[in-house]
Amino acid sequence: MQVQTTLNTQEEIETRKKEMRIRASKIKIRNLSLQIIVFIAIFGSWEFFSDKNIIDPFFFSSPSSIVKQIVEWVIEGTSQGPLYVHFVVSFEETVIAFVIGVILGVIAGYALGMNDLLAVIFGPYIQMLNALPRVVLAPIFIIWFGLGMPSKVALGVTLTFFIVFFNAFQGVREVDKNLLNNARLLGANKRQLAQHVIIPSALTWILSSLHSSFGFALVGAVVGEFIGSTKGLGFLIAQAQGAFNTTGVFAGMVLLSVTALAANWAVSKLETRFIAWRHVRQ
Amino acid sequence: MQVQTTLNTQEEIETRKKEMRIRASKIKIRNLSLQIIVFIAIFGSWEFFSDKNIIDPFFFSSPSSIVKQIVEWVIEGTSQGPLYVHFVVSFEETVIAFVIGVILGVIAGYALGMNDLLAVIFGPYIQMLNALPRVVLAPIFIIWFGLGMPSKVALGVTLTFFIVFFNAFQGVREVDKNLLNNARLLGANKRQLAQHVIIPSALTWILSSLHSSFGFALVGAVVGEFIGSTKGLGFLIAQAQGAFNTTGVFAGMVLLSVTALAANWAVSKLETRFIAWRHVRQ
Amino acid sequence: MNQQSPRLPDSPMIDLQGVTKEFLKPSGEVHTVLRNINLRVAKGEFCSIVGPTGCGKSTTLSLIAGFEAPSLGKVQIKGEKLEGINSRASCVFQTENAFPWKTVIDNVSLGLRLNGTSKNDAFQEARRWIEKVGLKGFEGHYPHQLSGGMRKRVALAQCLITQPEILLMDESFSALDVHTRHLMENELLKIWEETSASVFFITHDLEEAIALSDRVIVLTAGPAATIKGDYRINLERPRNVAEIRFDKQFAELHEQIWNDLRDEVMVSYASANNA
Amino acid sequence: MNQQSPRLPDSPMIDLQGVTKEFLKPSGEVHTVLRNINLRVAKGEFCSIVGPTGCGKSTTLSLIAGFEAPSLGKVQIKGEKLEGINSRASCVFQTENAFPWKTVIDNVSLGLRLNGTSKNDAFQEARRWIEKVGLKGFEGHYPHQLSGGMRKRVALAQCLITQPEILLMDESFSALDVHTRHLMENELLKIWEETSASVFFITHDLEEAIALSDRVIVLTAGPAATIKGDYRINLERPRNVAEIRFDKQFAELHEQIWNDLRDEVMVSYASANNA
Amino acid sequence: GNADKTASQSDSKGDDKPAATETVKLPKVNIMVGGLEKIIYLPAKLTENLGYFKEEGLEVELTSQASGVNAEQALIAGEVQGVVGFYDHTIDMQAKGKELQAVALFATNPGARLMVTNKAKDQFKTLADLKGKNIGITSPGASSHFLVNYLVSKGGNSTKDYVPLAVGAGPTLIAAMEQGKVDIAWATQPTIALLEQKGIATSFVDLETKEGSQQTLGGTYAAPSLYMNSDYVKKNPEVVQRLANAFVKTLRYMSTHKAEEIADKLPKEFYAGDKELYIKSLESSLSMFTADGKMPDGGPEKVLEILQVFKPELKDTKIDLNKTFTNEFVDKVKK
Ligand SMILES: Nc1ncnc2c1ncn2[C@@H]1O[C@H](COP(=O)(O)OP(=O)(O)OP(=O)(O)O)[C@@H](O)[C@H]1O
Ligand SMILES: Nc1ncnc2c1ncn2[C@@H]1O[C@H](COP(=O)(O)OP(=O)(O)OP(=O)(O)O)[C@@H](O)[C@H]1O
Ligand SMILES: O=C([O-])O
Ligand SMILES: [Mg+2]
Ligand SMILES: [Mg+2]
Repeated sequence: MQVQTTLNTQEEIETRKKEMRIRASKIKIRNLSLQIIVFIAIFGSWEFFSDKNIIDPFFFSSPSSIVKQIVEWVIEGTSQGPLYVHFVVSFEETVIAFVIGVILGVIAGYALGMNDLLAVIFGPYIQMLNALPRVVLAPIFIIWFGLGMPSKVALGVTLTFFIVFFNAFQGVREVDKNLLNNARLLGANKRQLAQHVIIPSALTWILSSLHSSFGFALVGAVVGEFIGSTKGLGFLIAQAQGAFNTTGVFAGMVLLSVTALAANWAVSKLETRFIAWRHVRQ
Repeated sequence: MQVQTTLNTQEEIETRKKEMRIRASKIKIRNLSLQIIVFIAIFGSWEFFSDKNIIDPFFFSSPSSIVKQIVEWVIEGTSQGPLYVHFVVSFEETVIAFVIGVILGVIAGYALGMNDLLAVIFGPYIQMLNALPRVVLAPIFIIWFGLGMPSKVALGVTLTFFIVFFNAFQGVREVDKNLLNNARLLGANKRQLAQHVIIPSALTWILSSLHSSFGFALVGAVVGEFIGSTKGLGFLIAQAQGAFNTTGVFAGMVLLSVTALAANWAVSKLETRFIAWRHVRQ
Repeated sequence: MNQQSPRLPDSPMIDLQGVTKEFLKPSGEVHTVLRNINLRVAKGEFCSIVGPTGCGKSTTLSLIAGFEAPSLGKVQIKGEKLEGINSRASCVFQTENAFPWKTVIDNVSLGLRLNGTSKNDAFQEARRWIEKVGLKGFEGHYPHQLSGGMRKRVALAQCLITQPEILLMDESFSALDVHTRHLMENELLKIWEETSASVFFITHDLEEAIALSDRVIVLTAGPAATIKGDYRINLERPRNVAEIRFDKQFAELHEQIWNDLRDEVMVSYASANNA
Repeated sequence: MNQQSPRLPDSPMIDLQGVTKEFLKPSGEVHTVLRNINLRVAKGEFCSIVGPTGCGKSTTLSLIAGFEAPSLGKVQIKGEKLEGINSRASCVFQTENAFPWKTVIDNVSLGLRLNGTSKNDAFQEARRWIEKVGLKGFEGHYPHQLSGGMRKRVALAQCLITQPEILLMDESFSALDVHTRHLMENELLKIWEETSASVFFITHDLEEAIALSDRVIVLTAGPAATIKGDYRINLERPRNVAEIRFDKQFAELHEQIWNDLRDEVMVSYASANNA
Repeated sequence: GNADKTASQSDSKGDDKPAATETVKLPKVNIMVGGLEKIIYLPAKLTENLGYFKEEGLEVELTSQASGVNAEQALIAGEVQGVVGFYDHTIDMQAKGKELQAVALFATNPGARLMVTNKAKDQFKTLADLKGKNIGITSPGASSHFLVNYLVSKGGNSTKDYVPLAVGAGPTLIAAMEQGKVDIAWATQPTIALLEQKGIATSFVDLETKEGSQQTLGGTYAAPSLYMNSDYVKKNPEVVQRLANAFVKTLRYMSTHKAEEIADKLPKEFYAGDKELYIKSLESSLSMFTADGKMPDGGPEKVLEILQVFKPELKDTKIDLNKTFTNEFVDKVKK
């Protein structure tokens, strides 16, 4: 006989579900309206101050002209081809940098987190490398990786890697000793231990680092484009900055921000999927 | 009657302690010698390849000339005054940026971690800001904060803040619900809850973020010096880079790395102090 | 057999009115844990609750503590509707409730420190309690340096030191050996008599429930558990928990309640039996 | 009274030789938990260990499991010195051992999956075990959606499904109500008889120890606990744990061992008594 | 040089006293330099090291700024009072509604060459051969970009007919050429000297020497200069005059001294460990510097013409070139 875990009729379940849905949508509406209010407050006052010349539009542009600039880019394209090309280039660089940085960061974090000896020997070098200004390294990357995509990717990787590394490292260290022991007793080899215990347990740490590291991958790609390129959002921004076109600079930044938001949304989805067991709790 | 928790004689305790000390020092010696070997392997092969012109010293310099450069700076000073002045300037900017970034990051992480509404409303803005390339923002910082120290500090803060924020946010979210409930029942108000439960529990997260964020604060200060300065390690590096003096660039980087290592050592001390309860376990 | 407890004076300390508690199952279905629970605990009453594992005892406790809100019905404390955390209660959790980053003495003194007691006074009082629960000499240890039973005793001291109006205890003694358990039980009764707190005591040990309580509540097997029986225990006080088990009246009560309980346990494990 | 157990055949399954275990106290002093423990458990033997809370039972278990190394002496498994994790053992921990990120069925089937069993087979076998421990219908739940007792049963199934040569159990049944406990105990005995595993069973319930075991070991009160008594339980098998308690021989053994144990518990709580 | 130095010092003592009595203390002047160590901007540091600012009773702080385009923002924001950078920015900014004014011109050409790798040398005979090539520039929007555009269009092609590749300057450029990523690129000193020394590339278009740029551009290209906010110039003629005095003195010094002597006055960091190479590059650059700091006739027009190739929007805006520079101060410098 199966234990019946619910005694509710179908009808009751439906009513209850409906109630829950209504409550959830009420919260959504409240949040959305607050978000809109804050949005209007921020961008409205920006527009207002800029319009009244209280802040110098030369430095700060204004939301309306930024929108106009973006629309123009979208419709007429930029001097170096249509907007989407720049977007695709930057996005591609960012995603590749992000993926490589995350993979390397997780692997290094895992290795050093699990092995004290490795941590003692290589930890200091990672610390040292993390303190190097990437902008200064950019020329070196260009020397090593050439002018194309690889140098931008390398720059993105150097920013992403460290953030992921430090979190993965700590995440691995934080794994419950009891659970590790239990898995070992149950016969887990090293790979299985990683797969079943360490990675799932460190996942909160790793996923948390993804929130900031995607932004940094984007920064890396853009800074790389800044220093040498013919395409990409960084190129657009650099060109606008070179021409003292603040509006263009901000328009580029807005495109970057939107990309970051989209990526963050994706990371959140990942989170809900991979650490479902945490979310059920609430 | 007090429960006697040890039945060992003083002598036995001493022997045992001595044994433990010997074991500990053996491990230390092993680690140190491995560290030295790896160090020699890395820098020795660099020197060797550079010496034999297998890698172009124009691009890659060599450890010996870097050391020479540093020694020269130390003994003769730089054209803009003695080396320690540059060091002090950069270090000061970094530390101030770090402290401000950490404080703001922890406060924002705490606030948004505790309050879903705040997280929903302001989370996206933080994500967006994190994706902006700081190098591009530099002119705005100069407008807001001037050419002096504040603009470098601001740049450092914008890098530090995000890393600390995301970790503090997640750390706060990860606090054991049971412990929170227990403290509430025991009569903790909001401040006490933070002090006794949330901060101690999130401390592993926050401290972990400090490892990478100090490096980023240093990067921020140096990039700020790049954008306009008369002193600091960033100035030295920029000058060397402008003069195509690779050795000078590397020498500046070495000084940065050493600073980062020292800071990391300090963070580790903090860790041992503040999360002593974890270390006892091992 | 339902033995209705006599109507209590107005505004009982704890009052559950038509409480139902549901959880969303992973599959999306609604899982009803408690259904239509009506329960009043008077001021100063010692009330135990027994029932098969997983029937909903801890869930009931979390409703009274205010950790969760009922899906239907309401929880009143001293006549007021409970919103959020129940500030009159203290709780010994079924799982750990010592703060891992605090030493034993910091853990035990926490309640007093939070109420503004000076560190000196709080520590002095805490030392008294640490001694009471038999942990003298372990003041400076962190929880993970203690054995399971010792941690439970820390939790007890931490909870009792604040002398709350409502004491919630979830299997507080099940990790202890018989002797320590009897010591602790007697200690608990002494404290309870001194402070006249209302105690809501969860246990899976019926003997313990009878030995300690004024009332024993039996829950039906889950899902959708409800109150099956409500027994008044009129054994004389003060009691010695080690000896009272040999009392004749005790044996009668035990048999009576056990009949009730056994049926539920049986229902609950029909599947395990069949396997 | 020390009743020496007869010499066991060569290479016992578990062999502790002059084992001492120390921890560094926060104050820097050395805290001796176990001192000079000599203990052999034969293949297929069911050995229980009892003693006052905090005396060092769980510590002994972690030495056998290989989680920690002894400070002095050595641990041999099947005649080989144990280094690192004991690959022949499975363990039900005193604290939780279910993986919070795995559902009940994933948790239970883990041991088989790790040994390379196909998902289908592992799940089928896991379902059998889930039913055995009375959790049918909860396959898709995560541990935090279960009650304390239910989690314990997941741990049991997770551990037993691998049919280990050595079974380590730390207060595995103390969170369960009497009835469920008896069901589980009988189940355990059945499995044990089928597989002839060596069982090292920690409990604070002397009755349970006697009802289940071939041998009961009594530890002295800590610190520096050592073996005080080693009793052979020659009750007939197969046993029914619920009924055996009424056996005359059982009562005698109980009294005999209890005399030993009580003294230790008394020593351990001298301070609590005095308070 | 030694005698000269003492002479000018005694000179300054005479000058200083009346200045101190005439005006109350002069405000401090912050000048941002787009790379103190760059040869084209070397008059800035040289003036400081020669002590000419002090002689004029000025307190000047030189801020170095490596990443190119931020100097104007700092100037407009009032964080600095002057910028040592390319003159063309003043025209650009006027189109943006900000009035900047060059008060002293350091050189009449950009001090750069289009370098071609020895391997690809044969492909480049005339400017028309730039069609369809990847051409290295320092960064998009930089002066190198304008000028390459101009050169391409001068060769009869449109600016869309080539691919500008931002390769920076110095090591990155050298590596890019060495690795064959780019065959032809814009270079300044000492990169030019390095490329030649390493045998990687040779000069294709010379915009470094007076003759070379005259030939290629058909005129001068007013480039490195000191420019300031027009407002500031109006309000602080005294300060600007003294700055002009100091810089013109330096330019005169440069026209009358050998490269080695000039190098000796510069911080050792500038030579990057190879003083000989530095002196060599300096020698080849010296001819581009003016001796009087004056904007030559037709200079601004030429710059505007070149800018318009790259920025068609400048054709639509009316630019008043006379507001973008002034010779008023350099004219007043005592002989
Ligand atoms: N968050 C949750 N989501 C879904 N179901 C839950 C959740 N929490 C508890 N349950 C279910 O509620 C039921 C009752 O749990 P509860 O912990 O109250 O039992 P209990 O009576 O305390 O049992 P025990 O004696 O084993 O501690 C269980 O069937 C459990 O699966
Ligand atoms: N990491 C540690 N550091 C210091 N002391 C420890 C540590 N772990 C355990 N101890 C001490 O060892 C002693 C024995 O602990 P153990 O957990 O073995 O007891 P136990 O017999 O299992 O008790 P219980 O019945 O309560 O579970 C305790 O006094 C405890 O304080
Ligand atoms: O390192 C950055 O320039 O962001
Ligand atoms: Mg429970
Ligand atoms: Mg234990």
